Amino acid sequence: MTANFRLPVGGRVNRDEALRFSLDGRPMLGYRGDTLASALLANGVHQVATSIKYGRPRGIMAAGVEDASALVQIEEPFPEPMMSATTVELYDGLIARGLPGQGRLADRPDPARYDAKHVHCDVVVVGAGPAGLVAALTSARSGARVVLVDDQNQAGGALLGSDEYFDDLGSPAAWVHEVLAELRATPGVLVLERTTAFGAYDDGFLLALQRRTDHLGAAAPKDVARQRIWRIRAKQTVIATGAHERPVVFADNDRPGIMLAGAARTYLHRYGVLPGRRIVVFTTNDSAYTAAIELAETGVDVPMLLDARAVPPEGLVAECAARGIEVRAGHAVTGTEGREHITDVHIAPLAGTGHPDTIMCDTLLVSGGWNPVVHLFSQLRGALRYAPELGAFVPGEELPDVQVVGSAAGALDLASCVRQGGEAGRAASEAAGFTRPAPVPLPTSDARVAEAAAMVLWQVPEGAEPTADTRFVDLQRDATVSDVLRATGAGLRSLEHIKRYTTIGTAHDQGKTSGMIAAGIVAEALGVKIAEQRPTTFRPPYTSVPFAALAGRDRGELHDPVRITAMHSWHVAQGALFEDVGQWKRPWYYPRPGEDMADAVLRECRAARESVALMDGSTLGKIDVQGQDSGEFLDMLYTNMMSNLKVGRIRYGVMCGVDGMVIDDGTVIRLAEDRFLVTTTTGNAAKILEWMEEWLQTEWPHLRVFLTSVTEHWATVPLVGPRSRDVLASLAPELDVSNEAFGFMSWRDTVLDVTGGVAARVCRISFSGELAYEINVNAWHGRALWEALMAAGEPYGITPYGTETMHVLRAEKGYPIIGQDTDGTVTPQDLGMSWAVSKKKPDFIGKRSFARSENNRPDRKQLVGLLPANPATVLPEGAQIIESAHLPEPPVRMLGHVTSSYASAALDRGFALAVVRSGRDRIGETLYVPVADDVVPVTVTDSVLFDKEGTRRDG
Amino acid sequence: MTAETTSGSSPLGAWTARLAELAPAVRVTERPFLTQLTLRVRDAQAQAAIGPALGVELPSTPCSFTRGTGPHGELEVLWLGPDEYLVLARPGVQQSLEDAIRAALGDAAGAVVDVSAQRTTLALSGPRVRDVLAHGCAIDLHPSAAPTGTCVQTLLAQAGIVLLVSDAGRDEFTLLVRSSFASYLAAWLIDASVEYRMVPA
Amino acid sequence: MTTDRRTAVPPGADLPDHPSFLWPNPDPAKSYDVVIVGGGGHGLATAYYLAKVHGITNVAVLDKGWLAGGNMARNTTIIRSNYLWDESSGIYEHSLKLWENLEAELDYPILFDQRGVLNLAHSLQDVRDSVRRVNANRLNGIDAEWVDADGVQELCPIVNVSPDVRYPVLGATYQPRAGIAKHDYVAWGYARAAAAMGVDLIQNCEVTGIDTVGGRVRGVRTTRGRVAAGKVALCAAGHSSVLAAMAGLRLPVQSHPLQALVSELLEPVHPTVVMSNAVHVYVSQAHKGELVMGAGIDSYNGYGQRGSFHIIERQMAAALELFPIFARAHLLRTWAGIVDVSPDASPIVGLTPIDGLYLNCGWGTGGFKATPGLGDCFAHTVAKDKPHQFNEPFTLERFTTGALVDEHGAAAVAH
Amino acid sequence: MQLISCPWCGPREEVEFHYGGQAHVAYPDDPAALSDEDWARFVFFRDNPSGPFAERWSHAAGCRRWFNAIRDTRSHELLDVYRMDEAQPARTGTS
Ligand SMILES: Cc1cc2nc3c(=O)[nH]c(=O)nc-3n(C[C@H](O)[C@H](O)[C@H](O)COP(=O)(O)OP(=O)(O)OC[C@H]3O[C@@H](n4cnc5c(N)ncnc54)[C@H](O)[C@@H]3O)c2cc1C
Ligand SMILES: NC(=O)c1ccc[n+]([C@@H]2O[C@H](COP(=O)([O-])OP(=O)(O)OC[C@H]3O[C@@H](n4cnc5c(N)ncnc54)[C@H](O)[C@@H]3O)[C@@H](O)[C@H]2O)c1
Ligand SMILES: Cc1cc2nc3c(=O)[nH]c(=O)nc-3n(C[C@H](O)[C@H](O)[C@H](O)COP(=O)(O)O)c2cc1C
Ligand SMILES: [Zn+2]
Repeated sequence: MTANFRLPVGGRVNRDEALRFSLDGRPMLGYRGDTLASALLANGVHQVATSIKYGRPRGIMAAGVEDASALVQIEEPFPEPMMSATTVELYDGLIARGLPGQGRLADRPDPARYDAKHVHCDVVVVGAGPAGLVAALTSARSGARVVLVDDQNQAGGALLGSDEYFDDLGSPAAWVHEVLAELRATPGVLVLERTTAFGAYDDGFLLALQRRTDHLGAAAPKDVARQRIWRIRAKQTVIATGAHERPVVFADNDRPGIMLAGAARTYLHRYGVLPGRRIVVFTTNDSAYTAAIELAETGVDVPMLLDARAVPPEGLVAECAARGIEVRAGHAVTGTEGREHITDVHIAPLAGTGHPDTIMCDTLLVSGGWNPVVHLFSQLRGALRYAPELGAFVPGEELPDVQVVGSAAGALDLASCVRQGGEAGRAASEAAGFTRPAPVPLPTSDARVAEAAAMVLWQVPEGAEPTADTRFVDLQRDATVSDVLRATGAGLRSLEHIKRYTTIGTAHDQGKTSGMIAAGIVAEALGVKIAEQRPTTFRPPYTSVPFAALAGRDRGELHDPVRITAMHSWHVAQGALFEDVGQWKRPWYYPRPGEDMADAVLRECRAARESVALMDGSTLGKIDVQGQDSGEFLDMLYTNMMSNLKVGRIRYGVMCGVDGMVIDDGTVIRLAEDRFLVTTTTGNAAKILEWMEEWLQTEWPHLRVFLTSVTEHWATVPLVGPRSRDVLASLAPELDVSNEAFGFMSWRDTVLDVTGGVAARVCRISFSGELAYEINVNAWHGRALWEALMAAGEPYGITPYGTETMHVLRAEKGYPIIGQDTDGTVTPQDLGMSWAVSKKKPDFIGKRSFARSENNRPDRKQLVGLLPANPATVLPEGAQIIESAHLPEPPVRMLGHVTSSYASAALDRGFALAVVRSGRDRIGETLYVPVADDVVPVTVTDSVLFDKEGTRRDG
Repeated sequence: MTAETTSGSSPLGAWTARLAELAPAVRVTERPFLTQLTLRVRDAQAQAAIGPALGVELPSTPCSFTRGTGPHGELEVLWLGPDEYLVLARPGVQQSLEDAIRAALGDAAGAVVDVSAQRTTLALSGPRVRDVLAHGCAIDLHPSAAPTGTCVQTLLAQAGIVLLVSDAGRDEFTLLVRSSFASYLAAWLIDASVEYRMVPA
Repeated sequence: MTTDRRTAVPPGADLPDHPSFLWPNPDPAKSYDVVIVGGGGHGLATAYYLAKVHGITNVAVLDKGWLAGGNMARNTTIIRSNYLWDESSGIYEHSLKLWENLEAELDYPILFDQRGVLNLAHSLQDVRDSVRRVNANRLNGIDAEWVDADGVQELCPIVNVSPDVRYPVLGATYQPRAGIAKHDYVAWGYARAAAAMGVDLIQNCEVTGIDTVGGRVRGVRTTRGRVAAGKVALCAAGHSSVLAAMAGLRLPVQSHPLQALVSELLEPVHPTVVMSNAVHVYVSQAHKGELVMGAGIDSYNGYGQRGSFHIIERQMAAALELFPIFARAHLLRTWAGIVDVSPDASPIVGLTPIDGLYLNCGWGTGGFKATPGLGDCFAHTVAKDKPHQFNEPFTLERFTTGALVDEHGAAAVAH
Repeated sequence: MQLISCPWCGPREEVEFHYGGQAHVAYPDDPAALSDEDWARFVFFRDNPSGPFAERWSHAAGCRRWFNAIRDTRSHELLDVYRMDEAQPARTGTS
């Protein structure tokens, strides 16, 4: 197919590189440098999509991000929903489909890579139009570190859509090229093309999305991140984001072939594409004259320019006349004809003399003025001001360290834009501490200057309100003037309500062209001043950002750090299954071939109770507490007394929050008069260290106490079971392991006979009720220790066990697990641990809360054991407990719930721990547990079910 | 029997080969088994007394480290907090170094803790090292902002790290990471370097 | 090809319109029987039930901005009643029952859609907590099920239940009667109905002071003048502390930003609502087709209706772990509300030490679902000067006695 | 994302910090002597102003020090940062 709307020469496309693409199955050709929209126009295609509510044909209305109607679904090389044809760079093999309003997600995984990168600078400049380029170069010449971002594939901004004579260089392109070349050559300058600053945040933080390989299509290298989030931190921010042209609303203003006048210039100059062959122009300001004149000069038939103003600019009118363009002042478009393409426009005088008329054309260009792109400024909470001369909101206050320049600040002529750019560049670099930079000569051009003030016109007034209104305000949401009036008629006054009632501004384009018009129409309808209306909030992102780009590389194995111990690879090699505990991977159980979890756990439990077993306990939190006041400090943090613990001894301790609820538990060992080592649960290690630091630093800074995490310095191996002493003895030649010499709840340092002698700290503690030792070595030796223990224990059938077996063993002994048997509403007393709550200490954290009435209710839930009537039953954890044998109608009174439940090898039956109202008073009673459709009778027992007397722990 | 402290398996022992593949864009090597002691001391006099015992003054400005040679050989002393330092020394001198510091500390409030295995140490260098770090580290590592001698505790991606600018001019950094996070960090570094490996600097 | 497109029914063709009249815009009168401060969902629903159930229509709802422009305009619209404790079950289930008839009651197309909510479990402890909650729900007469990973996939095929992800889905609780509704339709439905019964809805009217005499409330001062009131009911959500302070009351709540976001409109892919506490994300697809998602709360106090972006980035990573299919969906808009979080993640609703001053706050991240139920109960509390049975447990005094209703531990995410 | 100035490390990204709520809430001298109401006030009640707020932060991923800040909760802007051992800076208009 021939590109019959492409001019033979001109534009910035590479005519040597033809690219194949298709829309809705129709194959076409374009060039490198095209957007999908420019390539479609070159092929004479205006209609791209259909609208969401009425299914009306919709075409290409703009040449940039402000386009509200040319929405496509990319199908190949990879499905991507709702892309604007005006911003999709063309590549070979692009297959697109016009969207009927909703996009479609791929049903296969996205193979692309996404990443993020931080960059710091003195000055960030957003927008590489003339204002931004001058600002960036001025700052760069001062020696400042500069980042320049622009969302297009080449710098130049609005200059890309113009062909004025520029300075001595001839063309704007040459000037842009020079500036860019100098920027690129300046050290400390980073120019980011195809990069949209989509969010502006506090303290000079700007987020930008760089599209790095999209324009390469299927040829994109796999290992290069397709898109990158730049996290820019700048001392000074210069916003030079330009302005978006605004349409005027009239009947049937949505037909394909109706386009913004500035966009037509862009298609002409940047892409060498004519939007049509017979073009009518409708404007409220001078800028569209240029489009009319330039198109006529290219040989296009421009029969008429309608200027809504009663008095048009003389000079421009004369220029038009010279090119055969009739200017009709005081006229407006009142309607259009055509289906997939405009065929005629209806025109009429706005006031005064003249007759309605109809003119044939294939393209209608519209200009209703310019909206400064104030999104980022507004995101920074900069107040906006209504500028009546522009009919638009502009920055209305100064923000520290932020400047808005060029058309973004409301300047529409090149001279002001570049002057402001230069001033901002200088001010920014000075504010960042750089001396006066060498000035950048400001370019001049022969662009037509505005002669007459613009007229602000939101919509072409219409007599009677039409039944089926086609005066579209928001093309993407199919929202019309009638919808706006219906909203005001419904009693709505605020633009926020009207936005939500009509959905104007909530689509993919976020109201870039419609928002201002809606505000204007509302003001007219309500008879209020626009200046009194607050525009709806500009929110990030400025243009839409793929989810995957924001997720970046934090996916899969990198989604959240996997924390592992020194013995991890051993567990993996042995086929352990793992449990996630916080970020840690902990061995859950070690199935042997043919075993399921229940089998494996029974076997592991049996080994621990009958012979010897070991587990990897390295994940326990460990905190070194040093300093003269350590005992005093720990006395405040634990419910029990720690200051009277003897050096060489160990004590179990419980910590509560100020509300008196248990938050953690663990052992405290006294290493020296002024030194303790405390352990925390795996999941709470970081939290407890912070908790301790908070009290220490904020409440008791006078205490001479220093906290250091040593969690990962140590590898920790509980060695459990009647034969643990033998195994330890065989590895610890210098240690007297006898009960007399090394009693329960004490610790010893020794050197183990492991790879040439490994220093170890051995603690006699037991979380299983068995004779047990906890062996700690420098983590470098963890693996060696483990292997040595496996070897030394071989004669006894030493068995590695995981967290599940640990849970069973401790539950048989009634030891609670914080977070499993507690849920933030349980006190030490509820756990039956009054013994661990000091009566002597005047105070400790949580103590005062115990005196509250709720803490002294007789029916508090207390930790007890439950034995199902049928020993084979293992209650589900989380089952609720009730009083009656039959399930009554809901609501059913619940007495508590099962917190832990297992099949016990030692007890040869199922058992559970539970928290039950007045539980300890109910010991011996029968209660009931609804399980699926059954109600299971259970006997309430003491929470300690195994070896109540504790005879086993000494071996 | 005496204990051996200079051998064992280091957290990244199994990653050596994969990390080596990142060269020449980025050179990453583990420096395992270094002696690392946390030193806590508030009192200015005590701080001053420790310098001579180490052969190097404690860093007096936040976010910096000092380097020197003393009775225990070459040392680096990292500022980790207003009263917190990390002493980095050659493998195997934990005990003698601790003894020396304790002696210098005297009765002053303070603490010394052997944390040698708490973190492992990586030496990073190469022309793209700043780029790779910038993918996950929000600190400005430009030589003007982070000169030689800088030492920051911060995040690299989702791992806490201590980062030393060992030689800004030669693009040399030292990175300490907690042992349990080391393999995450290694995987992250390898993944972050993908592009730089393809396009040699 | 193009003709094809035209014959198909456009996806937005049959979304319901709003009624052509909503409410008048009266100036504040000198005095009202009841002044409700805050015209969010709660304030409007309270006004509605005051008028409807208790016949009290000399009522004004004062809002400092545009009606229902606070959290009501910004929540992710999840409605469920599967809370852990009996106290919570009471009020949330009461609310859900009202939701089930609300569209007819208000004669407003509120798009209430009982598509079910899945609360995912990713760790063994999540599983225990989930099962516990399911059991408690059932005994309280609330529909709830535990479903395993396959069950999750059946209910929501786009969830990645592969065991290879960082935090695999081990199962979920499922409440079939849970779902979503269109937030501003709900607010406007209540507003229209209340206005029709004579309630004055007054916007741009910020309450700047609360007048009390001898321990009894007399009225409020506003940016539009003084308004006398027999009773004053606070429904200011994120601003509750500020308002309570005007009456000399200190509240145990903290105001935080909570963010949410939407994608562009997409063809239907997500049939239900999925929430995951562990990976901090919750997602549904609204009727027009946009994905509506929320994340964890910003840590700091804030009245700025905006949060920090790293929360959004983290949320996107979490979303993609669960829903790889979302990779190329686009983030269209982000925003934040101000949520008032209480120490036990349960609301505070009831009387205050000041006669005639009533308090409703602390709904934190989850009060949208309570809108009808709270409105009904709070109206009762205001009308009768005594709490309704369902808000009785949610007193301010509980923080003194310790009778908290702690929904942190086991209620999964609280939205 | 904000920059927060640690009194020692200088400006760092917000993600390095943990929020600690209201500052200058001292642990009661003698909790046992407090009424249930007063104790509840200490445990559960904190100021929650819209405007400048003296609050605590910890540089969790950095030097692990707690410090105080005055931040405007409306704009999130940090107005002052000071160490635990420094007095709260006088701020006119601070509530
Ligand atoms: C991002 C986000 C997601 C959420 N997701 C869910 C969810 O999925 N499910 C759920 O159940 N809940 C959710 N919530 C919570 C829910 O939105 C709130 O709990 C609920 O809306 C609060 O009640 P409200 O509607 O009355 O509050 P609001 O709508 O905030 O109403 C309070 C009103 O008080 C006004 N006000 C404040 N101060 C004054 C004053 N001085 N004078 C006059 N007026 C004043 C405000 O302008 C505001 O309109 C979410 C919240 C957020 C922010
Ligand atoms: N004829 C007229 O009436 C008229 C009207 C408006 C502008 N203009 C002309 O347009 C030019 C305006 O110059 P300028 O430099 O102010 O603006 P510009 O429009 O030339 O450049 C702005 C650049 O910023 C980019 N941009 C916008 N938002 C961005 C974001 N968030 N992230 C990254 N890039 C972004 C745009 O794509 C563009 O490239 C002047 O030459 C002026 O005369 C003329
Ligand atoms: C459930 C829900 C769906 C939304 N869908 C859209 C949407 O499709 N497009 C859009 O621009 N905003 C959408 N919003 C966001 C609103 O535009 C707006 O951001 C939000 O109400 C907060 O107001 P603010 O951003 O003006 O402060 C949605 C909000 C909610 C709560
Ligand atoms: Zn710090």
